[in-house]
Amino acid sequence: MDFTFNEEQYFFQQTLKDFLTDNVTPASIRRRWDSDDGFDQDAWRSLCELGTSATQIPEDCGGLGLRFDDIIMMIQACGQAALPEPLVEHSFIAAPLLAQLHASQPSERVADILAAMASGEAMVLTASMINPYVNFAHSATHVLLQFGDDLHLIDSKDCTLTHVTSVDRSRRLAEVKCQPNGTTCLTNGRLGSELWQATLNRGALANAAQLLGLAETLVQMAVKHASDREQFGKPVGVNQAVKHLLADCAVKIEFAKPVVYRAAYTLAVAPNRADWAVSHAKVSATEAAQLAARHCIQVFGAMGYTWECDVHIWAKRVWALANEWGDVGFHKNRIHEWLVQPKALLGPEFTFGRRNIRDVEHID
Amino acid sequence: MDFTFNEEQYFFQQTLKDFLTDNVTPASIRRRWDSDDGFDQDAWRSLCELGTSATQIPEDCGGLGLRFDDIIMMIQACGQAALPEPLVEHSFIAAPLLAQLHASQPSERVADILAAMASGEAMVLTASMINPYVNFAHSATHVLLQFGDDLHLIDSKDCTLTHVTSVDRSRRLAEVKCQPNGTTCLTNGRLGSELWQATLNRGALANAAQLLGLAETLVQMAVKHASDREQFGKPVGVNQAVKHLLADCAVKIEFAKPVVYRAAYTLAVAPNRADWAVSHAKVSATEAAQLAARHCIQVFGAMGYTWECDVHIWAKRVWALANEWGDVGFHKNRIHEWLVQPKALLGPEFTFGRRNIRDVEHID
Amino acid sequence: MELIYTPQQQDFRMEIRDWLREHVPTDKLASFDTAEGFAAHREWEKTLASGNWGMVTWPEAYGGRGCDLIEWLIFEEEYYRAGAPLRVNQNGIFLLGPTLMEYGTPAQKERFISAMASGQEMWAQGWSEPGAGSDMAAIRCRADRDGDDFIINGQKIWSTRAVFADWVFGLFRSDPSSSRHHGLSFILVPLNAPGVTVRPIPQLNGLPGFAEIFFDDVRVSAENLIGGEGEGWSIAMSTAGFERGLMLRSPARFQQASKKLVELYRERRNDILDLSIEDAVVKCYMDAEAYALSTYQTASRLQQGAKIGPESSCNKIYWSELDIKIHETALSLLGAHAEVEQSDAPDQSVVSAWLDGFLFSQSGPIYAGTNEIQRNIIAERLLGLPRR
Amino acid sequence: MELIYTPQQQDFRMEIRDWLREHVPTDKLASFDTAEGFAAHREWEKTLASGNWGMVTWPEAYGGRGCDLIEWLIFEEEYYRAGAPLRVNQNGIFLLGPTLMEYGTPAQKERFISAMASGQEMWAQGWSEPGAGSDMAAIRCRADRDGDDFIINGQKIWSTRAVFADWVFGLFRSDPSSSRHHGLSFILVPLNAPGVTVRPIPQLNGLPGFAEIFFDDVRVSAENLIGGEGEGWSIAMSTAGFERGLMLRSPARFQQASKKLVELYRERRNDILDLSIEDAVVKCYMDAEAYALSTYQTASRLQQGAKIGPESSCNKIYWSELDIKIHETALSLLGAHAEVEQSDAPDQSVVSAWLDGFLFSQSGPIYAGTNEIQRNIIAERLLGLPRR
Repeated sequence: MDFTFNEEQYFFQQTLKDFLTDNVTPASIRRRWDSDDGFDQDAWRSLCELGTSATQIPEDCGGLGLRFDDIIMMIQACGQAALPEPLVEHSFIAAPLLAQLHASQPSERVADILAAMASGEAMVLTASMINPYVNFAHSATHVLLQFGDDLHLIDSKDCTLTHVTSVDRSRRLAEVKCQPNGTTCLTNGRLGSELWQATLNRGALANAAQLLGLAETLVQMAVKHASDREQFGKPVGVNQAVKHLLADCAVKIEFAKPVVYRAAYTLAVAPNRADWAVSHAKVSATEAAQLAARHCIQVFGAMGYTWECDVHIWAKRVWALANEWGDVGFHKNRIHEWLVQPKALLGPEFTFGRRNIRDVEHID
Repeated sequence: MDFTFNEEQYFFQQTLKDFLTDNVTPASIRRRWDSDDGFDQDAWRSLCELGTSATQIPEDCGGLGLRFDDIIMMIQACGQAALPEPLVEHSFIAAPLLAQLHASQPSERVADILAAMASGEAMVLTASMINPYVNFAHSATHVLLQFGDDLHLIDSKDCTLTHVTSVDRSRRLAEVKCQPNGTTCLTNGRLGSELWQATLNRGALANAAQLLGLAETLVQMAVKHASDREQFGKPVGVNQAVKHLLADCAVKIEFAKPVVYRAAYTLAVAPNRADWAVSHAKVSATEAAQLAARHCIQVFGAMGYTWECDVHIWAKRVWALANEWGDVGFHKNRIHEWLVQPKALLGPEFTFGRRNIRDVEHID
Repeated sequence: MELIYTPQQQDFRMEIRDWLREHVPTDKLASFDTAEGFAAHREWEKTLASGNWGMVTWPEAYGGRGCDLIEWLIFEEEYYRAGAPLRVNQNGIFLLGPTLMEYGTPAQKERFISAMASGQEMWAQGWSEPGAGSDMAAIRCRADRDGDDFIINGQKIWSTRAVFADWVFGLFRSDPSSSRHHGLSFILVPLNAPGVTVRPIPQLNGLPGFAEIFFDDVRVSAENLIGGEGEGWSIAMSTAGFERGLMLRSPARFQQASKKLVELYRERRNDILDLSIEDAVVKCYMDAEAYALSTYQTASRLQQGAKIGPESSCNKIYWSELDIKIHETALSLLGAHAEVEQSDAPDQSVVSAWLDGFLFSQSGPIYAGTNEIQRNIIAERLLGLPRR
Repeated sequence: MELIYTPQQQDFRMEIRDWLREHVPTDKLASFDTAEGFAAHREWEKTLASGNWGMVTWPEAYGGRGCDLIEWLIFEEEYYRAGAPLRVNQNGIFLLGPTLMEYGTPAQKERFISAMASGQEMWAQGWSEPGAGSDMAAIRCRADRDGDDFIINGQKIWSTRAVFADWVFGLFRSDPSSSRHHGLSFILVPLNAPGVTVRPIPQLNGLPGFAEIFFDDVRVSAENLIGGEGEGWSIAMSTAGFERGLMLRSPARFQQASKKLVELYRERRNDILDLSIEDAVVKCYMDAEAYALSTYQTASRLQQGAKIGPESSCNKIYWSELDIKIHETALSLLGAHAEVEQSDAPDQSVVSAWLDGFLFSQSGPIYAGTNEIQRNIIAERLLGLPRR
């Protein structure tokens, strides 16, 4: 039993964080907003060169073959920076979907696309039925389409995109329409169903980790503002009301973290038994981030309500990611359904599941 | 359209308030706790002499024939004082039930009991099916029993009481068992059903008004404590955190008041159409009072957690009254059921109901 | 207590209802934070004025109808029921108007109130300055007396509607040796005066809902001074009282929004929703109604001669938190579609309206005195807790 | 990261489980705030000690088992799972014990820790004084040095368990010329010493869970001084760190309570319930689990040599609010029966337990530093906001 990250995991996170701090600034994000496609090719290329796109790709396809708990803090770092490019969608959602397929049912076609993803040659996004829109579909080379239990790999030039405008200008959403057929189908049936279930969970958890990162940055920004900005001759942060607004955010964030990390571990070791852990993570991180957005705007006062102030770059991302890959209602309902089952194993000894307990009498 | 009380209504309230301030002190309440029956005969006699027991009794039965909105602030005053004696149950719940019966179906028997209630000779309590227990049943001369739609008047010596201990020592609860029969039955059928429905509403609203009064006193006590008690060389009340705890209570109380008063008016003029107004009042007042109890204990600190400090006299009354005459769930569900009806008249013009609007197209 | 409208009040309601049915534009106007939308809303103000509906509580002499507060509430109820456009001149009619009515000279009333009620002149407010947000007394913008004029220099910020408005009212330091809330004057300044520069500030939705105003030797006549020189603070406090108090956010606004929320909920309640959604919908509807009841109670009291006190701070907290709650709940009901600002979907206007309302609701706990400051006021002035 | 127990840890769990199955009393013991219940709980402590389960993290030499923190968590999980009695000596084992382990002399450890672990000596704490609740540095209770003794005079209040305990530990002013947190000493005092008077203070449920202690020329040996004279403050702060930190409220307590809440909810969910109840039940279960996960994370970090920092203030807020929420939700489920403390009904023990737990939960946000003070600490020490 060891609930800590190792040095390598911290190193991955720190490397990405350093890159993002230097390269993805509020100013550069605003430049993307003013551009047609919202996409910074240089940043994308650098991120791929950094190896981020290879982390979840098996070693035999030219990747690093890392586990989901190895990279969860990297996703958190993407949230901290409010990175617009769909690195999370490509590297941490689409790639592990194909990697999981490849592990069950190896094929040259999948190996090739995985290798192209690792190098950054291909950019692959996921069109799951739970999401009405795909972010940055116009920049992708391929789309992984859910069609019932089927999994299709579709060339993006065979897709029709209907663009919609998100409240978060960093997101470029489109409805994706295309004609899946026998040649585009990678798998289906029980395996397809399992892959999509695991993908929903990875997507939800990836959003949870980003929300956690977004919340952290929002609180940092508010702390800095409250320390610098003076009213009535003192920094506004000396007011207990301001302190407590931010302390409440800190408490929520502190207790969402281990929930997110536990879910990452569960997805890594038992992807088919991760529903509860993932839903818990999505709900906790969303609530923490929504509170942080609200309180951070409040601490900034009128400035927090302006376009010029950078707070809304993060706040709007929170409002958008909250509802992707299942909103809070979807995830709370999954937990509720489980809790009301008489066979659910509840109680302090089951924190880490039944496989840890020898004399379980009930079987679920 | 006039949403103010008149001088007479204020006078009734003030008279009762003055009496209670002088006679029902925390010390005298604690003396009741130590007594066998928890009942102060002298206080009861004085309250009846003051005319409080006659307010809801028709003039032709020796009462004052006041409306429910005339006396709603008197009920609030009972809450402010945390009065243990069942004045509310006798004068403002049992009496209007019999008065309403008498108005629809006059009888000598009911006139006699109403007259006896007005003078204080009889003490009548209500055993509604919504409440598992009757408060102070052992002190009553009669019990009004709900049995389906039937309304029975039963001599208390024909009742079997099973006492239970409430967390609020001022309350003396018992399950009441008795044998209703043809001679005890006052009415039944449609009228019985209407009477019990109106009684449930009066009971719920009476609790709401008491909860409002309890909340007011709790906040007053906390304000006094926070102004007097010093920590770190200053009154604890200078801390913004303490201020905001109590300000939040004040906001809830301020907005529960008009809701309670509106319900009292509705019960007076349209007792059969008062469900929504009453449930709204019960929910709002309960939430205000529960918040006041929580925050008041918090402001008092460790003292607020002791038996010696008077805070719990009020706080425990809050916790008890919250669930009598329908808990918050019961009342929220009534509102929810109404809101989801397609024919419900919603919107700003219907604040005071449809009878105020001429061109209502829908009929409910 | 008599919670029923008189026949006259019912007639009045039907009169407004009929008039609005005929006059409210069928298509939603563009936001008044765009040039096009501002012009359209200005036209609407003129239309309202043509029916003497500009500000019903004002005397007929100023284009009003001499209505009492209950009639005003009825007007507002019908106004929101009809889905009529937002009031682009709210700074004028709800804030400056009542101030002029109390402190203006007959000439000032004549000059400004009528133009306001008739939809001719639109107003911005100029309270805050950089470095003086919640601390309104830290004003540095100067108005130096020069004969019959003032020369104004300095800067205002968070001035709502200033981008397209004609005039601004605000506080200026007329006594250069004064500090804090002494030596301030309440002055009206035309925004087209030489030396005035307006820099739009886009808000959360990208539109310039407020602005910075720079004053560079701006000369205004002392006829534009409201009340006495140096009396600005107490006059402004009374204006702020109006803002927090009865009229800024009429209950009908939230009742209409909560009605729409209930309708949205009825449509979607068979979907998989947040477990807390039923509770939130019921709470929003109840709270909007409670706010209406409270306002009727206050209006009744005021009609009997009472004054608005610190309980107006309770109002500000209540409606601003209610507004957020209503819109958050609506976005929960919309789920993954909630983030879409524009699309070609047929029900997009519903989604956009909720989203824009949600963004706007974020400002509620901040402006007109943050809710933290309101809680201090409640604690100290309503409850009597020690100041320090 | 490896969130699976080792075979040794699984064996350890089974060993505790078997032992508890045999030894936990079948009938619930009376409250340890009664004389009878205190005696029964003292007996239970002795039973625990007989199996070397008194405090598993302590060295074997002191009656412990030299367990690490993960094993301690496993022990706690099984302890609450088994419904074993509350620990009457928690002041000793969770607060004073770790303090002695860090600051005690070998002789003191020998003298006090073994007696604590073996269930022989029960401890009360003596932090607060009248007029110094949250302001712990305002201590006036004196300990004047007199040769090899201290003479203690003054008063302590809110001393938990003091009514029936054997000893009290606390802070006393040993330098009469000092002020605030200087010149304080951490001293152990036997409650049967001449000059000690204990006045019980009944708490919300009527039972004397704490007391005032009056010291009138009480003579104690300087052997009872922990650490150096005048070093009391920093030692006490470290004790308070334990209190807020890992060990005071083990997550298993809340996980067990939230499990019971889910069971109560399953039984009653077809009744008419508060619309928010589903949400509340789910939230309670999630939050209890989050608290457990957070504790495992902290325990893992500490095992790798990290120290508990200001995040322990987050713990205090989290578990105390969770405890209130769990019990409020349970009372909602019980409806009109929730207020009943005693009756002859067959399921009364369930109702009473929830009600008593609810009353107790009210103290959570107050003791061991109010949650307001914890929020200050988080804001200033964890987030770095300016102090004043």
